[in-house]
Amino acid sequence: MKQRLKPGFIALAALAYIVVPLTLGTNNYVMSVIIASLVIGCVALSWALLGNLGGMISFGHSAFFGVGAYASALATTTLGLPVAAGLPLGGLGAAAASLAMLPVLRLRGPYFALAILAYAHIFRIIATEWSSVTRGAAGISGIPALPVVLGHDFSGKTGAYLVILTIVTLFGLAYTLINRSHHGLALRAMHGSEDATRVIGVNSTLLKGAMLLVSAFMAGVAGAFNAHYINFLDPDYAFNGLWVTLPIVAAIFGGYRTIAGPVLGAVFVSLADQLVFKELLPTGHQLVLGALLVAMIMLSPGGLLPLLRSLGSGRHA
Amino acid sequence: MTELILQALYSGLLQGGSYALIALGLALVFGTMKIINLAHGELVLLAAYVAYTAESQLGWGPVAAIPLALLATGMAAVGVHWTVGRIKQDREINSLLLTFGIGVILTNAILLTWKADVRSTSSSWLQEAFVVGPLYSMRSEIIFFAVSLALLAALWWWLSSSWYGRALRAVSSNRDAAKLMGINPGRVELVSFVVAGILAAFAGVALFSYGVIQPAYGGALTVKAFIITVLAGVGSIPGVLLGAVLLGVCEALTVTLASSSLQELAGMTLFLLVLFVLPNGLFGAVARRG
Amino acid sequence: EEFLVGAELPMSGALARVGSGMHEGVMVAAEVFNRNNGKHKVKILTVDDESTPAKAIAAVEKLASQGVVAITGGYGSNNIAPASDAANKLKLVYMTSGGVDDSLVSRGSRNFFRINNTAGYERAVLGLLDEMGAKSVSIVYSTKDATSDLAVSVQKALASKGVKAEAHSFDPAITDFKPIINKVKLQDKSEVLLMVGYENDYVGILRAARVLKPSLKALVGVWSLATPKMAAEFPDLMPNVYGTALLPFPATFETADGKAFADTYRQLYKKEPDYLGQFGYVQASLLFDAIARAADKGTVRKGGIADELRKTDRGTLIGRVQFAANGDNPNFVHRMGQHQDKKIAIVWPKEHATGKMAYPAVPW
Amino acid sequence: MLELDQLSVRFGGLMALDGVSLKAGGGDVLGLVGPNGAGKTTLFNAISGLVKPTGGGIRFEGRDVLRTPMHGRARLGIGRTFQIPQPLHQLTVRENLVVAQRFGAGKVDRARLDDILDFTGLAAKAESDAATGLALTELKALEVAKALATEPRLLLLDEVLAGLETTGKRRFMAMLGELHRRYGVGIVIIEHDIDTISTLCHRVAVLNFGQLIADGTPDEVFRDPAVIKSYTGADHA
Amino acid sequence: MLEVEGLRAGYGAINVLWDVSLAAQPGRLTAIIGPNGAGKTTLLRAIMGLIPATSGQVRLHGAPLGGTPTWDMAAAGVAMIPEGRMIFRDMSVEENLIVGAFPAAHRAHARERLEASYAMFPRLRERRRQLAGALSGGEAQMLALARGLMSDPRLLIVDEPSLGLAPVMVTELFDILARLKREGRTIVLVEQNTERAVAIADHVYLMQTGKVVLSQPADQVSLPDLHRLYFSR
Ligand SMILES: Nc1ncnc2c1ncn2[C@@H]1O[C@H](COP(=O)(O)OP(=O)(O)OP(=O)(O)O)[C@@H](O)[C@H]1O
Ligand SMILES: Nc1ncnc2c1ncn2[C@@H]1O[C@H](COP(=O)(O)OP(=O)(O)OP(=O)(O)O)[C@@H](O)[C@H]1O
Ligand SMILES: [Mg+2]
Ligand SMILES: [Mg+2]
Repeated sequence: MKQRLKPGFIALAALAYIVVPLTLGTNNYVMSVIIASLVIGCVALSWALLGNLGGMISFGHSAFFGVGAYASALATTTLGLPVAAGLPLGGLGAAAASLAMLPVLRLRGPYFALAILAYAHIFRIIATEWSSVTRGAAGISGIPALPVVLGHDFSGKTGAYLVILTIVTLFGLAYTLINRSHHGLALRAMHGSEDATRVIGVNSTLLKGAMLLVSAFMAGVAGAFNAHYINFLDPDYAFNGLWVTLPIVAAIFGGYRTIAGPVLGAVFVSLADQLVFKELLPTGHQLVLGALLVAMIMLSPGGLLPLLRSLGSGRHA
Repeated sequence: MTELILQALYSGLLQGGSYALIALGLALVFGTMKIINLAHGELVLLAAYVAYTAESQLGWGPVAAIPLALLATGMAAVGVHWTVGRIKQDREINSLLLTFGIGVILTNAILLTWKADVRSTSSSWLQEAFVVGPLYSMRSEIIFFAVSLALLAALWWWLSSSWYGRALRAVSSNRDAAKLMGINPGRVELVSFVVAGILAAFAGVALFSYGVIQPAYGGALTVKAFIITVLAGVGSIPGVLLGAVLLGVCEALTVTLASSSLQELAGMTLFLLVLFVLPNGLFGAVARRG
Repeated sequence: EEFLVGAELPMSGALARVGSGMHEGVMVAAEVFNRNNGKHKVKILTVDDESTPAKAIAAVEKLASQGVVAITGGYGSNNIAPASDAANKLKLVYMTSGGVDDSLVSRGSRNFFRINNTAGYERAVLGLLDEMGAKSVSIVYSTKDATSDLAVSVQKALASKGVKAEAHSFDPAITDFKPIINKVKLQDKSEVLLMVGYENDYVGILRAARVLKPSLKALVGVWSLATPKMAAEFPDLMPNVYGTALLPFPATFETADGKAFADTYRQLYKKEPDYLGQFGYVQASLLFDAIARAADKGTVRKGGIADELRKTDRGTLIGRVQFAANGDNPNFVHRMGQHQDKKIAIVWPKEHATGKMAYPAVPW
Repeated sequence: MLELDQLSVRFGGLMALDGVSLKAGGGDVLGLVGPNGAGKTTLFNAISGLVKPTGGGIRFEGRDVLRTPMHGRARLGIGRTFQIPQPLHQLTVRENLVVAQRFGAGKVDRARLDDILDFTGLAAKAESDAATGLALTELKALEVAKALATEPRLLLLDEVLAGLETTGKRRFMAMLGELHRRYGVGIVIIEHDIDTISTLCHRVAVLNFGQLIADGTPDEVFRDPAVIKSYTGADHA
Repeated sequence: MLEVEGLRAGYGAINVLWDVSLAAQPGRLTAIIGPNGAGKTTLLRAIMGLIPATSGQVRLHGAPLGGTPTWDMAAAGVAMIPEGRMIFRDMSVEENLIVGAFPAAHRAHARERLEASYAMFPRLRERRRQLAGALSGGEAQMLALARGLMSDPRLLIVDEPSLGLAPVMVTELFDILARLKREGRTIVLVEQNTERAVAIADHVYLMQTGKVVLSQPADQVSLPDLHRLYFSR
């Protein structure tokens, strides 16, 4: 299985790193849709990691996304740090925010999902009300763009694309490593019964806490990237519910138990929505997206990836 | 100051009643099937828009619109049930995405049908003040508070004492065992969805009578309903009322004693605090371990 | 010659209502322009920005890739800022009336233009309050960007004039306004209630006020309040309420431009025009004129549109419009209307007034 | 060596355990018997940390473990099985054991894992999905295997023999005896069948309504009239 | 009363039962014994329709059941008392019992049968308000048995009822089974406690790896032979 995926992965990477910039690099609009989809994909990956490994379904990933965005935006505007430092700082900021959430680790299922959502709301209100630091509802504009490194301008579409693509790829690899480790095994085992894993010596709270931190970091970096890419931020946008719903849709659509699934799901859903459905139905095009989702769940509940796989094997057989 | 606080408590209580009404359908489906119907807010909104159409096109008052709203949400609920019933694996998570998708469809269908305008009832009778001593409210709030209590009581009785209610809980507890007892899970779940649809219809008409509606509003309704359901403790109907009133009162007091920009903050903080003390909600049962 | 002009507006999401209202005005402007200008034609390409900044940027980029010569639209300063930045990078003129934030014009963008601003709203509100001679004002405002901006500067201005001004901000998510109004009633005891929010907020506030009946002398709001739609839909909430309004209702369009707008609007949309349509119409008309002039000079693709816009000086439905170097319209002053007998009378400023202001007067 | 001192657990109005003092381990096989609902499983739960005692103390190898979290107690060497088997979800049988070994014993030793699979008769099912592909008794065997993989010094077995066919039971008992001999693991086993207990155990403790009513060699205990009455319901010996 | 013919069934791709045929005579107790994993539980699940049969037939009173949904079995007078803890964990003990009388014809008798259940298992009366999920293993087993009897079944299918019961309760259990048989009910019993099962059975089947390997009237069964068969795997 793992062996079979490898050539696929290399082909995909080549496609993403070489073919896409060469063929689409000059089409600003398509590139911006793709970049946006990768941002969603990054959050989707972080969400799926928490769901698949931590066994925790979160409705509040916008909390991490928003905190990451604000952390990096403030670090670069107010403190004047370079953007390259801002991105990891965004991740760390989100991870630090997730420390405040450690008490929710003892909650289960929907209790956990909503507690995180409550944090997202609280963070949004803090960002609105604490205007001396966050500049309140007016938001932060003029956030520095991605820098020029070694003569390569990353603030352009292709540059930004390569940056977010690399971020997503690195996170995907990190996820793979965790997943394949014994810790990954123990984490997945916990879903059925946490007691059962604890009595064999697994410190489940610690492991779950670690996953929350990792997931928060990933979503935070995505938020930070987005802030520097859009150059603008306000509380409603940074903590928007869309940063939860779209990634969830993307992750489950692609197959949230897989690693490539959430990212591919995000790319597929965004491209289909923006490039196809929006053409067909300029307002209310999400209706088609909704219908597609419903059809997907009824036809291939495991997501896009298993569907493709079964189609593929069907053809070979 | 006492007058302010009294009014805040009263407003919070009434607000709680309306929250409870909105949450009830979601709590029912969640409590009996472990399915989070993310399209619930949209069902409520659909009923509200049906009431709007009845008022603006046919000149019917909100109360007269209830049967129409029931028809609309009832059918929509059957639709949701039908799709949820097709899910073969990972029901809990897939139903989440499925109902989310249905919610998206409904939101956009509402947007396309009724446009983005803000709507509310134009009946002035419902908006008149209803005054008891120092306490002020609208007639519509009082009426639907009473409706909310009545529906809560009815639902509570139905779930705890009727055969269907028991069957519902049995199915959610252990599907195979329920079949062995002669219970057809598909059928009782359909009933549960339809009842949730009925509750959504009442909630929608109520919303139209004392509040304003907009197509994008459904998601916020779902979140509110969901928060109350969880605050209550899964499956607890009295918990829904208690949780909703607690939230309403907490919000109203925040407005009065601090600022209304902190209202949401206070509500969410209350929610978290309750969960930290009672991880299974106000009335949630604690399962045996080992 | 036919020119493609982009309209980037929220047609879905939270701002869908205002976005589609403004879009109607833009479409009317195109219709009128194509009918009157024999030489050039414009064609509107619309892309929904779904009320979010990232989609707004993408919308601008999409329009650019389709070959538009300029962009009109945008609603909400927070969507307009990134979208107009993107347009500026692509050297496209961005014309709007949907964002009043001051930061929009302080960025030094050469291609950004707008016909209205916070200052114009503030002047109108303050002028009205001044005329009323209000001694104490309670300001109830939404924590959103544009609303809190306006509310805070009005509060400052009032305070500097020695008027007692209490401000209460509210989260846009709230629905029950009784606790706030009760504070106005029992604590502030103000003469005037100033509401800075959106339609749904006004309805909530006015209902709460009608129930609690604080001893006010007037209720004043800002945009989306003194409109025919509100008069028709909430007949018992609106009487005597003030709000910003460009035109009285029923509208008496005196100028040829105004008549053309109103007739075309009714013809296309089978309803009475409202202020969003008017703003959309004005901004788009000015843009189309500039395009036509630039086309005559052959400078459309060479930055000519921006140059032509800078030379604009025209009387419009919203008054005289000129553009300063930063793209702002320094002449903009809003007018205040009052709901009277299911009609709307302009009551401030004096020179445009169509009726006498009823004061003190409340809806109940 | 496990020492319980006046251990009590209360559920609402019910005293599930009422001042139980008991020593176990130290190379003994201790049988824990008693009528249904006597508190046997609750005793295991308290020892392994699933249930918080309302009173009393627990010491393991001289150390107070009352505040040690569940996973800490497992790492100290207290292994247990669940009366209702709880396989690890989404994992194969082998992976179940890998996790137990890695986290419970702090190492991965493939050879020993294969040993345990053989020992518990699960070798043929090693690659099956643990949660969905096993019959009840296989699940019980997996419970034991998991506990063994953590290399416990004290093993708490909750009705692992119930439901086993006679031959399987014999095999399993032999296995436990061997375990005890080979690794010096102390065993506490809950079991209802008196014959089994008599063959397997050096000592027997009897619980009734949360109280310890007898503690001694099987011969002594099963001659005690109080035990006979509470346990077999018969008045005759 | 119940006839199974050439039944094949399993879980997804895994087939467990290989052409199983057996019959339960009315008013008799039929015991099915066999080593662990032989497919006894699978057989009972297939009879009840909880898992689909891939081939073969189940007949009740001579009429094929083919495709009758599980929930119609109760009204037809068939009850299965499942192994393990298939109780309604988040309902109270009493509610569990009441749900046992769900088929319309039995609802009116729910109260009196409830009393009978409590008389049978006083332990359950003590725990009546408690959530069933908090019961001990043996208590849960009693509850499952009592709940199955709430619909006064003519055909009773029982899967390892003695599992986890203390000796005094096991004796009690077999007394109850004997009484039910005396009342004229048909019983299919899967039991690991071979001696006691054979002692009250009328007919005995031995299953091994998904097949029936022995069918004998109970009085002809010799326990030593039976155990030897077990070994011959
Ligand atoms: N979480 C709980 N809440 C309430 N009561 C409980 C809880 N856990 C156990 N009990 C009760 O405590 C008593 C002891 O239960 P326990 O499981 O320890 O019995 P046991 O001796 O293991 O019985 P069995 O042999 O039937 O398994 C039982 O009556 C049970 O109903
Ligand atoms: N849900 C399932 N999915 C796949 N295989 C299963 C499942 N349940 C049981 N099996 C397999 O089917 C075979 C028969 O299991 P079954 O439970 O019918 O045995 P049994 O005779 O009842 O055994 P026991 O005495 O242990 O209860 C076993 O090999 C088991 O591993
Ligand atoms: Mg027990
Ligand atoms: Mg079995």
